[in-house]
Amino acid sequence: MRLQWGIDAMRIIDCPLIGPRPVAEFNYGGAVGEPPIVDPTPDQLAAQVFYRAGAPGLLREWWYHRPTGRWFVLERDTATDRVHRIVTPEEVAHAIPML
Amino acid sequence: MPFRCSDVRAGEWIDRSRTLRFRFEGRVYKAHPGDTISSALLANGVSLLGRSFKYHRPRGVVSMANHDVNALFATGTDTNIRGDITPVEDGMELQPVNVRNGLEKDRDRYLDWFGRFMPVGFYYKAFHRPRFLFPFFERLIRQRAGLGRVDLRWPARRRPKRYGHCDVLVVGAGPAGMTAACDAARRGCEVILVDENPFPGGSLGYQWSGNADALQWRQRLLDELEAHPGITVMTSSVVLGYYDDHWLPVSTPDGIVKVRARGVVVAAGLIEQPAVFRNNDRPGVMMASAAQRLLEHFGVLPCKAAVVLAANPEAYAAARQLQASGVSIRGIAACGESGREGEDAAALASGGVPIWPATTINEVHGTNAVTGVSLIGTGSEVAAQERIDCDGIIVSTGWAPAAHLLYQAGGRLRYDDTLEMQVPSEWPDTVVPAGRLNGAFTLDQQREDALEAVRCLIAAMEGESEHEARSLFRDTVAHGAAWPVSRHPRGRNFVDFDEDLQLKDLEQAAREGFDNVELLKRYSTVGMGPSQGKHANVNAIRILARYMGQGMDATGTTTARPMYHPVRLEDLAGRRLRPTRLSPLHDHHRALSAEFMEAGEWLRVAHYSSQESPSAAIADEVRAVRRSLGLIDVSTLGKIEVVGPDAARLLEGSYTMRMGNLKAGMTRYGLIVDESGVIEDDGVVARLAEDRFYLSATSGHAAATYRMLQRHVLEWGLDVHVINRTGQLGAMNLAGPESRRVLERLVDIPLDEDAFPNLGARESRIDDIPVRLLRVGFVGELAYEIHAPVSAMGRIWDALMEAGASAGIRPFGVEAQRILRLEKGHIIVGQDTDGLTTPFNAGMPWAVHLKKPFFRGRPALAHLKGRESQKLVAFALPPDSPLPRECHLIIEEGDIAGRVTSVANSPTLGHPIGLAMVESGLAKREALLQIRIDGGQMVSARRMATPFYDPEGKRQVAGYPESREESHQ
Amino acid sequence: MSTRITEEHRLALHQLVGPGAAEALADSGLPQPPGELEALPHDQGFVARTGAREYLVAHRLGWTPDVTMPPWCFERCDRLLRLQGKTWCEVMSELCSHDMRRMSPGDWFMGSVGGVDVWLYAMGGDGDGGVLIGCDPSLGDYLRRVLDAVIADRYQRFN
Amino acid sequence: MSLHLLKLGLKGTDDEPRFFPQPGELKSRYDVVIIGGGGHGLACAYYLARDHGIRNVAVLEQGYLGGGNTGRNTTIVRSNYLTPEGVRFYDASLRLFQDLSEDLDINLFYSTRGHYTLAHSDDAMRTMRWRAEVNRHQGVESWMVDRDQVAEAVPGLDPDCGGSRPVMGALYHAPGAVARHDAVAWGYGRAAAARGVELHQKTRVTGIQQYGGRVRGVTTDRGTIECDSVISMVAGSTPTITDMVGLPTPIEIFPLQACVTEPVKPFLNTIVVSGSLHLYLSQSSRGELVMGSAVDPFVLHSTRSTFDFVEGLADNIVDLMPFTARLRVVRQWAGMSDLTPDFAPIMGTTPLSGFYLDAGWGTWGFKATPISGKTMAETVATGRNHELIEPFRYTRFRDFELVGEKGAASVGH
Repeated sequence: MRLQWGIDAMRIIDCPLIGPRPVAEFNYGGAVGEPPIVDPTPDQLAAQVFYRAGAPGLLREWWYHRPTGRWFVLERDTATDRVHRIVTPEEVAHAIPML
Repeated sequence: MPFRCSDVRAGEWIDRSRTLRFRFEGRVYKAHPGDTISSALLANGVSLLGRSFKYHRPRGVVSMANHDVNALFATGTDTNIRGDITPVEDGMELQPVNVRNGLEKDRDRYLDWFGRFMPVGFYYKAFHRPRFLFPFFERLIRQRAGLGRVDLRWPARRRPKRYGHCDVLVVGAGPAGMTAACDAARRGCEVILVDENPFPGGSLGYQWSGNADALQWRQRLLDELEAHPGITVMTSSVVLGYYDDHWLPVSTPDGIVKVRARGVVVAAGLIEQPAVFRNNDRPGVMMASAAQRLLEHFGVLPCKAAVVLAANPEAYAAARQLQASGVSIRGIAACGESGREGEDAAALASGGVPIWPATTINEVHGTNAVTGVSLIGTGSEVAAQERIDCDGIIVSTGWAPAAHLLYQAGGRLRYDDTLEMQVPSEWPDTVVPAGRLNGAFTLDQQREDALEAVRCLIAAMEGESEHEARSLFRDTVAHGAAWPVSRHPRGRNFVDFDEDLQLKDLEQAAREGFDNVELLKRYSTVGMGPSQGKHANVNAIRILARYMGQGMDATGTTTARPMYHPVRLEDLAGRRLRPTRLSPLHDHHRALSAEFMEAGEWLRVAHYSSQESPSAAIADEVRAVRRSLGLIDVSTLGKIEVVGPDAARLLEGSYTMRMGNLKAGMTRYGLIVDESGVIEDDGVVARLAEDRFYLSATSGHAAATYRMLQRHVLEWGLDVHVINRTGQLGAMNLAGPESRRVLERLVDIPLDEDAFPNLGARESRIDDIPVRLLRVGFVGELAYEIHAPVSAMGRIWDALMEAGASAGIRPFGVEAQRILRLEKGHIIVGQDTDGLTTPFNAGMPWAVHLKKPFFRGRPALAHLKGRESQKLVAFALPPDSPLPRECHLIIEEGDIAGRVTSVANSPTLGHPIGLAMVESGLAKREALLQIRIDGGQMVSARRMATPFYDPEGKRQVAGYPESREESHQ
Repeated sequence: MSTRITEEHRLALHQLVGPGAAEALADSGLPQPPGELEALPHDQGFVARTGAREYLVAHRLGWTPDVTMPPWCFERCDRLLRLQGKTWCEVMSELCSHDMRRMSPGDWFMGSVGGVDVWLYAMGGDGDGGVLIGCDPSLGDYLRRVLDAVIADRYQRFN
Repeated sequence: MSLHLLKLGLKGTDDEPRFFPQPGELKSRYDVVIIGGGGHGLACAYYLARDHGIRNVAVLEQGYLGGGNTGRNTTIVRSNYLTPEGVRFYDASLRLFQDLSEDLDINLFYSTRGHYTLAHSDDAMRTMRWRAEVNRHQGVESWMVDRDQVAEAVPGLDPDCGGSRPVMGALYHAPGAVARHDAVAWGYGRAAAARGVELHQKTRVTGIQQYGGRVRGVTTDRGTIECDSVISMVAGSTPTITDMVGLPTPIEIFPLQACVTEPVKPFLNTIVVSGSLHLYLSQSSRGELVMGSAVDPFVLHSTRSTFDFVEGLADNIVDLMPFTARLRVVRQWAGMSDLTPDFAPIMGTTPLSGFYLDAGWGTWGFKATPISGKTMAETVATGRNHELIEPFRYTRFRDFELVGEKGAASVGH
């Protein structure tokens, strides 16, 4: 069970428009996945749904800033906890097939 | 007070004009305001202040700076009180800790004689065989464990915390810290200066007492601190630790201040290190800085006659200082050369004080107090002949930097062979060392080092990357002994006073294979006591380094973890903040004497109490809804607007069923699953227009669903706006056969079946209030859900209650709703489903439209369809059957075959009904379900189809259903 | 004047979302803040730009946006609390990690106070400055109780 | 006073044997290489040697023995899990723990205290009852207790919890215990070394060699080793090792923090855990209150501490046990939890023959130390997953046959 923050934590995340904010104002959205394969094989499905790039390194992640209700995509080094780059949503957007 | 010297000291902390009275072990003593417990007792000649944790040896003041826990006390309302630093108060009732029958006659004092039977790690090697005896030994050891005693009746006194902000936080208000603070302020920075002592000044206040320049400089700094508006001084305050991004919580007398700084100057000074010799823990043996603090801060003489163990210039300065105050210096054993040729040494020698080169202490005599000492050549094994009588041993053989914060900020230390002390070797450019902990010892060195620290810090803070590199002002003489340890065949030469660890214990631990610094610490527990190794870690590393024949740096250091000093849980907790969300109808419910229950952050009505028992009240509420009319507040539901051209596309991708073909003015049940196909949330989707939808979600998952929808907008590049109106709108559900008759009179649109069919959605008005009406209900009766701005909910509730009075309208709560929905076989996400339940497990294949090319979780559901290992089934029990509870197990041939997820006595049907998640095999065989209830008794339940009540759902669409119809048995 | 909390009832709030929102404001003679998370005063209320095409409009009673769809306009019932007085920064320093001393009149800030997501609008004018706090209506009673408790404790501690 | 101490006292400690022999050079070949010198790694080495006679084994530890999560957890041993396979596995571990002090001839201070998991909501009460029923079905002593029984068993506890999230009841688990975590690693290490296993500290694995579809050896910062079998038992460092063999896993690493107070006279004789307050609580044999919580909310490969962890924990414990408010926190630290999607470990064989996995231990690794060692040893010796760990096989994610432990987690709070 993952802990939700106390009222404030120390780590600062600096995002466009909202500026530097304590990490406690954010919800962690997890790693940005590859665009889902519509009809995957069992291995592709397991990779898509379960497998993660677990090793330390640069990870592209979703972060949600609650007070302003905005999602950000950050590239963060999961060993040093430093944010290297703000990724624009367009870079992660992928079209979805519609009926 | 025999040990209080009469002449007033320059920077004294005590107020001699007033006298306090306090009691220690029942005896009354006098003291002055500003005295700490230790200084007051020593002033009265009481030097035995505590007993050690393991051997119960007599202990007194050794650091006078909270770097050890020899002097621990308890009062009626507190324990583990640190005597060195806690002010004594008038009328205080003090007792020692961890002793039985008083300090003098402690019944456990004999443990010291059995020391030889308790070598390092002894408790790993004993008491576990034979096994049946271990509980006896464990109780014996546990009784001895711990220091102070807690009182279960103590109330919690939470102290509010607050946030602080500054450009530069300076840790330590000694000469370097004060200089840094003033310089940073002069350069326009907002500065916070923190010091753990009640007054700023640091070593300037007790080490340079004979030096006129020092005292003058101190006064100038104090005046500038006072005058400069940009400097906030926090005294009696401790920086608990350095946390990511310059976050420094400071424990102050008025609660914790969490400071965000742009830059930090760590000028926390030094921790004096004890020397290791036989009986070095006797009351009366103390470090030179402790004697100087007693003298200059409290006007207390540490002893009458002292022998000094010296390995640095500070030793000789301290000796002169004590001599000038009337302490007779019987001699100085110079176990290190540094300072022996200095000016102080020369003055002492000319004054007749013998200085013995290459000499150290072999043994201290006396038990509850020092009576004498015998010396030994540092090289030779032969003890010096005569014993020198004295009542005090003053030790000045070395220092350790208080660089914990620097280490936590990523800085590192290395051993400096010149200074014989660890100094910072690297540090982040915005967390910089200054002063003695950076090796700057003379006053000039400390001033220059502080100014350099601020120059480089501010350059880094302003982002000037290539500023001139920092120059250092480290001293060029040794300030400690390389090996301040002297062996003795009969041991009792302590390295860690908290944990009662002798030299032989550490060498024995290394010999048994625990020969790296982390294993040595964990096996011997050196540095794991309440003072966290402040007086023990450096000597422990020296002993391990020598045993392993390697250098200090090669041996490494243990990690310096927060907290620098212990901090109370009630200070960490701070003000109690429990955000609680209230429905707009909260006061209405209170007026109806509702029983509330917590649902996440919300308070919801469980049921409205009446004369009978809760279960009877709930049953009445159920019957009212079935027979006439009920009204429930559902304002905690998630309420989300989805507007824009791609609105349908967003919902098509987010829900498992088709949403694009939903006609405007209609609603549809919506199910959301996660990527692995597990049910996450459900609710109602209403289409108000081609490009406008209005969704409801369960109160527990609404925020997560809202975030998910927003994320999909970005992920799929859609042109749509998603607005969370959960708290902005209230909602209530009018359910029961009379609902249409009553609502008709209040709204301005026709409610007949054609104009407003079941599952329809309309925008209308009640009085002048804009409302949305949805023909949906969880409870399976003719029902209308009314959504309106929270400001108007009270008026709508009153209007409905009034209009429905004649129809027997009755408010109902969550408990009744749970029974009503169960009678219709509707699931509750999170109760009938768990972390692995897919729509197929929950018996809802109809909700999964795999024909859709894409929706969240589709690939997983396509893979899982038809392969579910568990299924949700419905069951009923005869009216007289004992009622199972939720999560009682279904047993099949002795194995677990499922569990009851929902069960209740149905007032409508007159017998228990329920849902159960069972193995698919059992689900297929329409066999009886064997449920194991409390006490292991088995009951058999017969399988049923759902809904249990009104299977064809006639009542939900009946224009004016017969309201008086008796519920069928 | 001592630090105090007053309930603000004279302002009605509307949320304007979607394409043409800026034009709709202009048509109604309301200011349009140039940047996101900025606000402009408007007859004792304000117009705050909370998103690329999203505005929160606070104005005296009586303004109903004459807008055809889109942009979309939603009524807001935020609980509005005015925190004013000499020590309002110190009161907020117990509940919010943002350095309130950097709030100058007209500033707009969205953050967390006492564990609750709020928006703050720095009021200028009348002497002891202070800030208008807006939060979700369901959390209004909680936030009011917390602010009252902090003010009462501080009064007791420092007077 | 035990006989052994009498001997030590009279004869002195000079010829006390070393726990771990002096580390020699790395041999060029071992039958089995165990990566990770924590409790699991050392236990596996011990059982390989004792039960299967496989002694040509090297345990490679990048830091010091027991320095990872083994030395950082809150030392709780319990088997009150939700799924039958979880209960069987942890109960077998608990039974091994009960005899371990004798088996390894080291006092682990294994102390059976009883374990209360508090429920603060109807949902939580349901989950506790579910666990109690499944436990008792497997012969494990767990049952529901009501609010007053909790207040009576835990002196000083405030069932009203300061006015919100009151305690409604609890799952009582009689065999719940605590043990000295370091001693478990040292005991296993000594017993393994005594049977010929080599323990190499300060030895970091930098690569795993494979060709022909099987493991051939490992490269380290002290040289290369040839071997037939490699077992990865490195918890928080698992992804770094599985990346070396290109084995995808669902593991993500989250910091798990803990803290300890100054030692006081014993007042808490049971273990208290609360899901919704994220609080794990017991009093060590030294008198310190050892407190832990749930994992941090975002992925991070670090054992850094945060202040808001200790603030949140203090805020909750001061509500639950008001009198502890006066106690002072002395130290806080963190381990690195390797979490899986179904809160159950990943054990046994992998698609790469010769490469075995013992990972996914999240916040429940210490209590599994003995049984994980035993079952992994048998798995390596036989090449087939031991039946107790089959439900935790690597391939379960591809087959969508997740373990049901997650059922409790998402429902329980």
